[in-house]
Amino acid sequence: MKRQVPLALVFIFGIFMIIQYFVPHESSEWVFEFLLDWIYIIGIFALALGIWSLIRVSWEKIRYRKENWQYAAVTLLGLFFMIFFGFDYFRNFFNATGLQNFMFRHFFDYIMIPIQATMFSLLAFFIASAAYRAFRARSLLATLLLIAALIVMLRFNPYLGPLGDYMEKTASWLLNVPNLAAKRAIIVGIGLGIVATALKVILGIERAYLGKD
Amino acid sequence: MEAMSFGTFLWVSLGAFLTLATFSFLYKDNPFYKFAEHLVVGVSAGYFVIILWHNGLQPNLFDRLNDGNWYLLWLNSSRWWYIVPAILGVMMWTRFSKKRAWISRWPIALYIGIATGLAIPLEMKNRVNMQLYSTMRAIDWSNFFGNGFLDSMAGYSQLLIFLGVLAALFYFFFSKEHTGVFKGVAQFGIWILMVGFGASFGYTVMARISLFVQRIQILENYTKTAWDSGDGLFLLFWFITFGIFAVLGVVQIIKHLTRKKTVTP
Amino acid sequence: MNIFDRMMSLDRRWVFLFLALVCVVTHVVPFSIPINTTEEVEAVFNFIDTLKEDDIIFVAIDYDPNSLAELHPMTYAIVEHAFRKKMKVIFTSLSQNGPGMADRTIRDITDSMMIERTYNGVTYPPREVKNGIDYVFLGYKPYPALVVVGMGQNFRIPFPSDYYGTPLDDHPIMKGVQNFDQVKCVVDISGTSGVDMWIAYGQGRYNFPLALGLTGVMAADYYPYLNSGQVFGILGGLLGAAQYEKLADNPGPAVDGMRVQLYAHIVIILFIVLGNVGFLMSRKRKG
Amino acid sequence: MKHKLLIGCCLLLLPLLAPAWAQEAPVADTTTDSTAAMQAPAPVTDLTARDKENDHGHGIVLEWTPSVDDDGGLNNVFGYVIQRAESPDGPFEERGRVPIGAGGYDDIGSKERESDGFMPDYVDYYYLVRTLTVDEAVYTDSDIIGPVQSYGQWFNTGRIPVLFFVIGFMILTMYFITKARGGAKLFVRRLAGIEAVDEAIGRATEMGKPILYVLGLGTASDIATIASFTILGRVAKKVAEYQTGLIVPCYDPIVMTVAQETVRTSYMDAGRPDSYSDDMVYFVTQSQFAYVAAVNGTMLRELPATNIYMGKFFAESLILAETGALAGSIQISGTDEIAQIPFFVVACDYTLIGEELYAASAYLGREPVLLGSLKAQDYAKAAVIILAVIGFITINFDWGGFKQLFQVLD
Repeated sequence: MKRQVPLALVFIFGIFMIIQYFVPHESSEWVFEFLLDWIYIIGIFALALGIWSLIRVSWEKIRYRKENWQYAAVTLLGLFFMIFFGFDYFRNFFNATGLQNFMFRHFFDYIMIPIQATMFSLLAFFIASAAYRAFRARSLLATLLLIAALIVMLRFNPYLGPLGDYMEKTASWLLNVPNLAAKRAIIVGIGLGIVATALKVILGIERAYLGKD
Repeated sequence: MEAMSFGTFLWVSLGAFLTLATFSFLYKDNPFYKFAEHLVVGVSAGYFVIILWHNGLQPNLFDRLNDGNWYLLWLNSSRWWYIVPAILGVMMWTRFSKKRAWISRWPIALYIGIATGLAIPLEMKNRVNMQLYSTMRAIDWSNFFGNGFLDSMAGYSQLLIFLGVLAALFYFFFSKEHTGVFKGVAQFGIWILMVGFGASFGYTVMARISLFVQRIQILENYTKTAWDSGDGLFLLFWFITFGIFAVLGVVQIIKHLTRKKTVTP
Repeated sequence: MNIFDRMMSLDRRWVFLFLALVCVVTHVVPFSIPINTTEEVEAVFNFIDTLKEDDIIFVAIDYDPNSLAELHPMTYAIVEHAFRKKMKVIFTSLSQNGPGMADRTIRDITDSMMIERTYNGVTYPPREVKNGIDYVFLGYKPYPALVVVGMGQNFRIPFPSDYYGTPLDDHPIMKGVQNFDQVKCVVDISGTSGVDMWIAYGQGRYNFPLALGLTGVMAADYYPYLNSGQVFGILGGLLGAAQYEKLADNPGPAVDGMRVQLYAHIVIILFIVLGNVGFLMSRKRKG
Repeated sequence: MKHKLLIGCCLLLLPLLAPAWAQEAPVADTTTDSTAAMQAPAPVTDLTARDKENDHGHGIVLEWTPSVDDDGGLNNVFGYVIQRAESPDGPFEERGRVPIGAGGYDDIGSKERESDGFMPDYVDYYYLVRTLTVDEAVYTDSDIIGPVQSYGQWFNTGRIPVLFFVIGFMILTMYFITKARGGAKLFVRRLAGIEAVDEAIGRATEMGKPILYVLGLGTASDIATIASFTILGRVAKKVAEYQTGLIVPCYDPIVMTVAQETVRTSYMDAGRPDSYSDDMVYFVTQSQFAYVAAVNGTMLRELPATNIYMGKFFAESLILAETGALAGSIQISGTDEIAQIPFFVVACDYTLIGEELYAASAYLGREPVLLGSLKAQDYAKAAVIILAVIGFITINFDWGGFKQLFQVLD
């Protein structure tokens, strides 16, 4: 029951989905769409487990006064208020008016968006520091990496004068030729890796995800 | 631009404050960053609860069962079969109990079975079939040397792409040690990979810089709003928002300049 | 720790600080940077620059707000150039989410015509650019390919009336203007494959001079059309827009954007060079 | 020859139809002057209609030879309108328009019964194609064709190449797995990134600091994440043996659930079930950059000895890897997200490139059965290389037949 049934389920549904791909008929499509709905709905129910984990970890920080416990309270407050406003002060559970709630929208626009966009923009700095730290001519491979990156970064530099034109051409060649070849080879390899791993899962050879006992 | 109400301005100030707080992470971990980080974790988790409830469960489950009655377990609904995913979802919750946690493996097994079965033909098609198909390409022999300097449409470039793909695939062979001729080919493969990585790294820099420019623009607009309003209260809040970080920045610089030089071992 | 070791192992916060300073300064302080112009952009500029007063050009604002950042500067630069030289412009917007944005853009540009400006040594007095006399905005219709073919016959077929509902014949600008034959050139500014429609059904069938304004990512795919002469010029991405702004002596958002990009890239490259000089020198010392 | 005859017949029929047009649409030209004397164009010929193959039904394919006046003859064709009716007498409704030069149209309806565009299967339809001129009032209709019905198929012949690949790969995998089960020794070369995992765990033990394992932004339905579970299992077992700490912040609740199960099993296998706690594997949030903010904070506060990133990563890859480097951690990464590999290569100490991630899950387990699939992967790769070479040679000798074998039609 604990192990055999799940393995059988993986096998049956996996094989069904493979066959389904080759059957365009409406009935196969209907089952396909229904199953995708399953995945979606299971995922949403599982969110309760996630939220519970978040609450428990934060609460234990507060309870045992672990380091930075005050901030855990900020998390819990943020979570609670967002849910509170999203359900329109717990008045509208079953219609989406909560999404139009003033506070819900403002929390989204002025807390979530600025912080997330700023987190994203940190990439401008990290791409610079990564380049400084890692682009060293240590070995032949590192040098190739460094030179290719430098040429592409110089592609629109007007201070180079006539050399700039060559940089531009070299850069677009690097992007269209070696880069394309590298990507295509990686894609093929990944494709085979994915299919192999998925087959192992369906055949029940790889079962780390199920746990034991 | 329309004049902004003071209430909206306060919200915008909050956004600006949190933006600066997040940027302060670049200096080091600090209470402002910790505050922003923990706040956004809570708020975004709550946001997803609401979005998945209103835009996920409601249309995909509740609306489909809503012509049934709860005391009949929705079995009289016109689409009663949607009870199945609901039951599977509830089975996930057995993880709250240590003893019954194994039941949750059933929905997980279904989930993974469906996902893997879905992936096999699709990935085979998109990543193997299609790529193989486009690798078999006729080379423009009449234009082998191309026009001008490094022409990517020229025959030699197309030939290089083909050879590059093969060599890079050779590099990924697991069952053969890289020795002899094989080593040479694999070496060429890794060169192609590295040049490709370098080029795509360099190419991304522009897009990343523009992300930062957008944040500068947001702060610039915020400043403009405050200054153009001609309202003392607006300016006060603007000063507070920027002032906190400015003062702390200066303090850090002074600390840095007056620090005792210690010899690091 | 000698100087070379130090060059190699700078605290990354210096990198952050320099990059931030450079970005902020170059964004806030306007100064000019040299911009290399390329043939394909010069071709577009020269074509429009040599047209006469009252000549009509056709500008298709075929993008939606998603690719606004890259393509807006092109529209502004080209249309302002044309209006300053007292040409007339016919606009369309064949992207579903585009017309509202295009309408605002046109108003923005006509507003800026009310200010006196000097470009390339010529002072242009303020003038009022009027709907119906100096320009007409046709708007959006579905089936873009058919719309393009239809306009090749007569603008009135797909667009009996303009975006604001005025019949085309009520506009003085449209007097005697039947189709692309009366238009000096078409400039399609687009962020999608809708460009193909203009090349195949427009230029291919009616043989008008066609220029393209494309996003940076797309531009490379359309150079073959430049070689074959189907397209007489291409503006690619922010860089293309900045070149046009430079040629028109009207630095705007694209030049501003390029200034930040250029210096940010230089800062990063300098740090890479610094690290490598340190690395190579210290390796040399150690032998 | 046949075409010309047909056109000739149609032209003969034209005068008969003329009065009908006059009634239906009086030639009233108010807007334009250039089109006043527009002559009616020749109709399209050879119109055929059939069910669209390899689909779920609800689609009919129309094909025709464009009017002789399309790019030639009178040269006044503007486009074509496809019209459909449920009886040959009409009423016909417009289904779509195509520009000049087009010789076909797919009339695809919705399969949803409730939708407006619903197009039932097994219903007789009649079609005609109207040749338009720029003058709305001047056009020519083709002959009416029908009846034709749409229906769904049970096998998609366009996907046969994929079927062959999948079956071939399955056979290969099963063969090597059986061989491995039979005790055959399968050689697999060493991979630096994978060996680094073991070293990194040892280092963490020495330093007495935890290991941070990030499963990425994938869900449990991404195969990269599933491969990552196997690696996590391996890492967790070592961690349990050495009694080092383990931190696994999760982005997806199902991934969290599975990861908890995996880690718990590993601790049991290592004989230390009591050291395991559910708090090692915890959920953060389902929002990309909020998750990154939290993981960044964790890195700087817990200062893990080693960060392992395995799974699906997007723009955040570099933010994580750079922060990790700042915290002084050894970093090992692996992803199948191609756009992110360069950033990991640049910022991490070891990177598993693309398929090496999948190899790692087989390799680390060191179970011969898992290695069998790795062999299958290699042989498939060899097959791809050989096919590519044959295809490349044949196509360059102007024989495209071999290449066409691999074309997937959708």
